Amino acid sequence: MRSWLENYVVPLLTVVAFVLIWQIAARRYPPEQFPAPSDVVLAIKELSDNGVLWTNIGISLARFAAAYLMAVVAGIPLGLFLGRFTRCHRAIDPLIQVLRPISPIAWFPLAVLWFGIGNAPAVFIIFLAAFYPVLLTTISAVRGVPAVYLKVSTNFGAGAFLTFVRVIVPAAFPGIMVGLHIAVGTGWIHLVAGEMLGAQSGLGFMIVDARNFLRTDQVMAGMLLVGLLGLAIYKAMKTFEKAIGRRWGVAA
Amino acid sequence: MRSWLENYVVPLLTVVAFVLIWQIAARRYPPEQFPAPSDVVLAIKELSDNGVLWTNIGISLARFAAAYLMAVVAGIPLGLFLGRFTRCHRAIDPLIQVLRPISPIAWFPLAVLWFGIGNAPAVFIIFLAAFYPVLLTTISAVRGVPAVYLKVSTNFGAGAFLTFVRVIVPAAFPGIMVGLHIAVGTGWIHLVAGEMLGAQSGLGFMIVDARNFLRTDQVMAGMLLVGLLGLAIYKAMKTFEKAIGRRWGVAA
Amino acid sequence: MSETPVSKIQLRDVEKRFRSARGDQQIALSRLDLDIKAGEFVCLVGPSGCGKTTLINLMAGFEKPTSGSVLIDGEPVTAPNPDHIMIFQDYGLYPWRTVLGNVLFGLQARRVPAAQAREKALAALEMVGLSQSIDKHPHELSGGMKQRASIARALAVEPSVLFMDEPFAALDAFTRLHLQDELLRIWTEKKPTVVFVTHDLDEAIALGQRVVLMAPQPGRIQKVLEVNLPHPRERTDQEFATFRKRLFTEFHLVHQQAAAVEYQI
Amino acid sequence: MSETPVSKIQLRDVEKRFRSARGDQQIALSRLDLDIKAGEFVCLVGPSGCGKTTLINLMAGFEKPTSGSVLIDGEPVTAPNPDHIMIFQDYGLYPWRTVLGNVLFGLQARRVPAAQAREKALAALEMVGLSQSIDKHPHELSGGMKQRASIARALAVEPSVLFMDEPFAALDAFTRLHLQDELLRIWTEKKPTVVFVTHDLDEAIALGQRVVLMAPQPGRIQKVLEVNLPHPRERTDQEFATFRKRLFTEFHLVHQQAAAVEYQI
Amino acid sequence: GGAKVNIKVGYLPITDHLLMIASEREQFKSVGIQPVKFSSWPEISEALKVGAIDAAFLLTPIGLTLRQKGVPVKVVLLGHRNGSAITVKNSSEINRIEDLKGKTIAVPSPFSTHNLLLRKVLTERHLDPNKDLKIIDMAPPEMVNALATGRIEGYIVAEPFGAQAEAQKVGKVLMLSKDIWHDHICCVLNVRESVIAKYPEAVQEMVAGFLRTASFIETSPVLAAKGSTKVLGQRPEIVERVLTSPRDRLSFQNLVPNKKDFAATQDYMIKFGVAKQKTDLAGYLDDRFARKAV
Ligand SMILES: Nc1ncnc2c1ncn2[C@@H]1O[C@H](COP(=O)(O)OP(=O)(O)OP(=O)(O)O)[C@@H](O)[C@H]1O
Ligand SMILES: Nc1ncnc2c1ncn2[C@@H]1O[C@H](COP(=O)(O)OP(=O)(O)OP(=O)(O)O)[C@@H](O)[C@H]1O
Ligand SMILES: [Mg+2]
Ligand SMILES: [Mg+2]
Repeated sequence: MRSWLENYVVPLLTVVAFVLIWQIAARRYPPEQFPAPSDVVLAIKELSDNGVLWTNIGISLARFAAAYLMAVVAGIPLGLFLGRFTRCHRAIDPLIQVLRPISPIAWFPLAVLWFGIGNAPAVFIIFLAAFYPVLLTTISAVRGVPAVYLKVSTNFGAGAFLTFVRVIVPAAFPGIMVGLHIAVGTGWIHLVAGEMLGAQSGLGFMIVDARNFLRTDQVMAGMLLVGLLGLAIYKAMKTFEKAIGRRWGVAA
Repeated sequence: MRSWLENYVVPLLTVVAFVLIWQIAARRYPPEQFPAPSDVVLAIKELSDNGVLWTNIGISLARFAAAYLMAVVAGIPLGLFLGRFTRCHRAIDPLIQVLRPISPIAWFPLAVLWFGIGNAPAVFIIFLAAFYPVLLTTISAVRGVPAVYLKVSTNFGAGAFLTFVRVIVPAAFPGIMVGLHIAVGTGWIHLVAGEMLGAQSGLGFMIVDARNFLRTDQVMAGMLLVGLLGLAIYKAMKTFEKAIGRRWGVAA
Repeated sequence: MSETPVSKIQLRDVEKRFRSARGDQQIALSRLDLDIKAGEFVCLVGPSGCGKTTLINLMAGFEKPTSGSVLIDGEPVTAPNPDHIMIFQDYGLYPWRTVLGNVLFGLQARRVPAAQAREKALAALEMVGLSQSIDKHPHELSGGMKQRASIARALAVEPSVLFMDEPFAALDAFTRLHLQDELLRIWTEKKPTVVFVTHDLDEAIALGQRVVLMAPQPGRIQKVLEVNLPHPRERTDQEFATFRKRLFTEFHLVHQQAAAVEYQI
Repeated sequence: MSETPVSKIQLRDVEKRFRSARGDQQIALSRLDLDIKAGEFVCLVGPSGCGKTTLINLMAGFEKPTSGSVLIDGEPVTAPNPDHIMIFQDYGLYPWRTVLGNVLFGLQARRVPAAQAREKALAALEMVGLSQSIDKHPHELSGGMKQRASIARALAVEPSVLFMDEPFAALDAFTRLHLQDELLRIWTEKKPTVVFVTHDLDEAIALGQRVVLMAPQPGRIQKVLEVNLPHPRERTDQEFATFRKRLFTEFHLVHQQAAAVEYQI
Repeated sequence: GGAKVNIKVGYLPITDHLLMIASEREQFKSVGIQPVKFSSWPEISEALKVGAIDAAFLLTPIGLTLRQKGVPVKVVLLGHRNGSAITVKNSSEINRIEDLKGKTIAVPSPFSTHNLLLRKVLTERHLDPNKDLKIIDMAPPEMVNALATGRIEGYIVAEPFGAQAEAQKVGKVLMLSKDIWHDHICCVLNVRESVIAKYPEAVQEMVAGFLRTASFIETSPVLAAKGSTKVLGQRPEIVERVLTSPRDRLSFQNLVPNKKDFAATQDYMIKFGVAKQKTDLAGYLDDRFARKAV
C-alpha cells in the first residue's frame, strides 16, 4: 500500500507538478517561442492525425534498430577479438582513443560523402554513437573474465576454440550487456542528429522540419516523443538485462 | 624492452599504417571531398598560422570547462541529495528518465530562446550532456555506499551531518569520479553541437565555418583536433582518477 | 527494585521475524531468553542461518525485535549506542582515512576535543600494536592489521560492550590465533562485556566463558556451555580437549539437523 | 631404469622467483624437494605468503619453475593436464551453466560422446550427493554445494591427481567438517593422489597422511609430519589430540617468524 | 526512351525555392524530379559536392565557390529574383538603415547573398560593416526567436523568416532586398555536369517545367501558395504574403542565367572578402536550356 503510493502516486504527482509549472511558465512567452504542455499535446494530436507521426516513429525506430544491430554485430566480435588478443588491442588502441571523442556530428561531411543522403548516413551516425560503448565494454568484459574460469578450461584440456565459445563469450556476456545498455542510450541520443542529414523522414527530421517552420510546439512534441520512446527502449533493455543477470546469477 | 616495444612502437606503427591507408584512400577522391592526411596537416598549419586555431581551441576549452564545472557543481550536490533521500529520488525519477534520452541537439530551439546566442547556449548544450552522467552516477554511488560504513557511523553516534560529510561523500567519491570521467566524454562529444548554435568562435564553430566555406580539409583538421584534445582531457582525467583510486585503496 | 544482581544484557522472550521478498514471514529468532553479565565474554556459535547475526544486531540496536524485550543496563535498546560498539567481519574501516583517522572518527563523532582525541586514539592503537602504522591507509594493511585497527577504533571510545560478528572469519588461521590472544589480553585489561559470534568451535572454546550454541529454523538457543577454564587457555591441553569434545558432539547433532535442511533446498 | 618405486609426483631442487612490480626479484620457493606417492593424501600448511599456492600451481602446471624439475609419473610438467585437476577455493564454476552443465564441461573438453558424458557426469554428481540439484545454476547453491559441484566436475574426468587449494576455506565450520568427511569417503573409494592446501591445522590432521609444514621468506618446507592414523579419524580422539599438539607447537614457531615479518611491514 | 531519368533536386523549405512545387504539379515525360529537403546550406552543398544529389538550389555565392573548388556543376536556371528582407525588431528604435549602427544583425551564412546585400546597403549608407555593427551567422530557424528575445536586433534572410516575424508581431520589415539591389539574383539551380552531359533532354524538360511553374506562380500567387504546403510545409498565408505584399517582393520573372548578374555578385564577394578569386563564368553558366524553354 505504502510502496504503491511511493512507487506510482508520488512520481505521478511530480510529473503533474512539472507539467503545471511548465504550463504556467509558458504563459510568459508566446506559444511560437515556448509552447505550453497543452500546445504540445495539440501538436502531437495534429501530427498523429496527419499520419505523419506514426510513419516517422516507425522509420526512426527502424533506423535505430538497424544502426544498433550493426553496432552490436560489429562491436561485439571486434571487442571479443581485441579483448582476447591484448597485443592487437594495444596496437590499435590509440586509433580508437582519437576517433572516439569526435562528435558524430563532426562526421556529417564524411557521412554524406560515403553514404549519400537518406537512411544510410543517419544509420551511420547512430551506429557510430552506439559502436564505441559496445566495443569498449566488450573489450573490458573479456579482459575482466575471472582468471579462474580460464584456468579451469585449460586444466580440463579445452582447446582455444572451445574456451572462447564456451567460456569467454558467456563469461563476458553480463559485461557486454551493460555495454549494449549504454549503447542504447548514446545511440538514441544521436538519432536526432543522424536524421538531420538529408533524411526526409523520422523523428529527427520531424523536429528539424518543425524548426524550419518555427513550429516550436511540434519541436517540443518531437522532443517529448524522443524522450518517451528512449525511456521505453531503455526500460525494455533493463528488463532484458535483469533477466539475463538473474539467469547468470549475477544480479541474484 | 619488450613492453616498450609493445607499448610505444607497435601503437605508433598502427597510427602510421592508418595514416598511410588514409592517404592512399584519399587519392580516389578530389581533396575537396575527402582530403588526405597531408592536406589536413596543411590545413592545421594554415589555421594555426592565422592564429585562428589557438584562439578557437582556447575558447572551446574554456566553454567546455565552464559547462563541465557547472554540470559538476549542479550534478554532484543534487545527486548526493537524491541518493540519500530515496523517496525524493523516486518522486522525480520519471522526469529525469524522460528528459535524459532527449538529444542535446533537440534542445537547440529552447537553448536559443533561453540563452540567446554566443557562449551561453553552447555552454548549456555541453552542460546538458555532462549533467546526466554526473547526476546519475552520483546517485548510484551514494546508494552504493556499503551499509557497514553507515552502521559504523551510527554506532559511534555520528549525527546526520557528520555522517553525510565525513562518510557518505568520501565513500561515494570513487563512484562519483567514474561519473565525472564519463561526463568528460559525453560533454566533449557535444562541444561541436553546442558551438553550432550561433557561436562565433570555438572548434565547433571553426568546423561549421569551414563547412560553410566548403573547406573539407579544415573540417577534418577540426575533427582531428577535437579527437586529440578529447583524448588528452580523457587521459588527464584517467590519471587523476587513478591517483584518487590509489589514495582510496580502490585500485591498489 | 529487585535485589538480584541485574544482568548487563537481558533478552526476554525475543522473537524476530523477517518478511521475505516473496512476502511470507520467516522466523529468524523464536522466543529467546539470554542474560549476559557485565564483563562477561560470551561466544555465539551455530550453523549458517541460525540467527547469530540477527541476535547480535538486536542487542546492538541495529534491528528491533518483533516481540519481546532487549535491555542493556536495564534500559531497552532502541538504537545503536556509542557505548556498545559492533566490530564487523569486513572491518568497516573507512578506506579514505588513515588508521589514525579511522580511530579518531569515533571520538570526533562524540565531539572529544582534538588533542584529547588524538591521545586516546594513540593509546588505543598502542594497545593493539599498531603504533607503527598510524599513517597508513587501510588498503596498505594486511587483514589482521585491519581488524586490529577496527578494534582500536572501538576501544578508543571506551565502550562497556563489544559486539563482534565473526570478526576473524576472513583471516588465515595463523593471524586468527594471534588476534584471539590479543583480544583476550585486551579483554583481561579492560573487562568490557564481549559478545562474540563465530562458527569456529576452537575459537569459541579458546575465548568464551560461556559458549551459546544456536540451532536454526527457527533460530533458537540449543545449549549453553560454561567453559570454566582460566585465560589464557592452552589450545592443546587435555582440559581444552574435553570441552572441545563436548562441543563437537553437541554440534554434530545441530549440524546434522542443519545438513538435513540444506539437502531439502 | 632405477629399481626404486618411482613417486607419482617428484619435485627436485625447485626454485620459483617472481619479479615484483618494482622490478626486484622475490623468492617464492627456494630449492625445494618433495616426493608424493601415488594415491597419497598430502596436506600443505603454512602461514600466508609461504608459497603454498605457488607450489601447487607448479605441480598442476599453471606455473613453471625458475629452476629445478617438477615430474609427474616421471614426465616433466609443462602445462595443465586433464589428468591432474585443480580445485579452487572460489569453485571456478561457470555461472551460466547448470550443475550438470558444469560437470559436463570437462568431459566435453575431452570430446567424450554425449551419452557417455552424461552418464559419467551423473555418476560423479551422485558421488558428491548432488543428484537432486543437477539443473540448478551455481547461484542457487550454497557454498558447500558449489564446492561439491566443483569436485564432481573433477571426478567426472577421473583424474589420477587432485590438487586442492584451500577448497573449504570459504565455507562455514559446519559445512567444512561435512565436506572433509565426504572428500575422505571419495578418496578412499577412488584413491586419487591428493595434494591439499589449507591453513586450518585441524583440517590438515583430519585429512592428510602427511602434513607438509611450510615456512615463508623464502618459501620452503619446514617440517613433514606423518599422521599415521586410519581414516576416518575421530576429531576429538586422544591420538588426534597428540598430533594436533605436535603440529600446533611446530606452527607456533613458524607463526612467530611470520608474525615478526608482518610487523616489519 | 524507356525509363524516366530520376533527378534528385536538393532544396531548403524557404519561399525562395517555391519552384520546387513543380515536382508536384508538372507532368514530366522523360524526367522524374525527386525533391530532397535539407535544413542548412552546408548540408545541401556537401550533398551536391559529393554527388549525393544531382541538382540543388544554392545561393549564388555558394554555387560560385563550389564551382571554383572544381565541383563539376553548372547553373541552368535562376531560382527566383529578390525575395529577402531586412527584418528588425518591432520598435520605433530602428526605422532606417542608419539606425542599425551598433546593433547585432544576423545573416544565415557568410556565403549568403544576404550577407552581400546587407553589406552593400550598409556601405551605401556610409556604415562600415566590420566596425559599426556586429554581423553574426545564425541558423535561420533561430532568428525569429533570437529577435523576439532581444538576442539580436535584426536579420536578413530568405523568406518566410521575415514574414514570420511580421506575423508574430515581433519584427517588421526594414527594407526589402529588391530595394537594396533591384532584381538581384539569389538562389540558382545548380546541376551536376555529368547529368547535363548524359541526359540533356531530361534537364531540358526539367527546366521547362520549372519555367512553366514560374509563370504559374507569377499569374496565380494565391493558388501557388496554397499548393506549396506539401513541398515547403509553411503556412499558405505566409507564403501568399511573401508573394503578394508587395507583388515584386519575390519575383519569378526573367530566370535565364546571365553573366551580368553573376559578375556583379562576384564583384561584391571580392569586395566584402568572401572570395579571393573569381570563377570563370563562361564555364559555369549554361543558359541554353532556359533560353530554349522561354
Ligand atoms: N534482512 C533480512 N530480511 C529477510 N530475512 C533475513 C534478513 N536477515 C536475516 N534473515 C534471515 O534470518 C535468518 C537468520 O539470519 P542470520 O543472518 O542472523 O544468520 P547467521 O546465523 O548470522 O548466519 P551466518 O552464519 O551465515 O552469518 C536467515 O534465514 C536469514 O535468511
Ligand atoms: N604472480 C606473482 N607475482 C609476484 N609475486 C607473486 C606472484 N604469486 C605469488 N607471489 C609471491 O610469492 C609468495 C608466495 O605466494 P603464494 O600465493 O604462493 O602464498 P600462499 O602460501 O599461497 O599464501 P596464502 O595463504 O595467502 O594463499 C608471496 O610473497 C607472493 O607475494
Ligand atoms: Mg551472520
Ligand atoms: Mg594461496
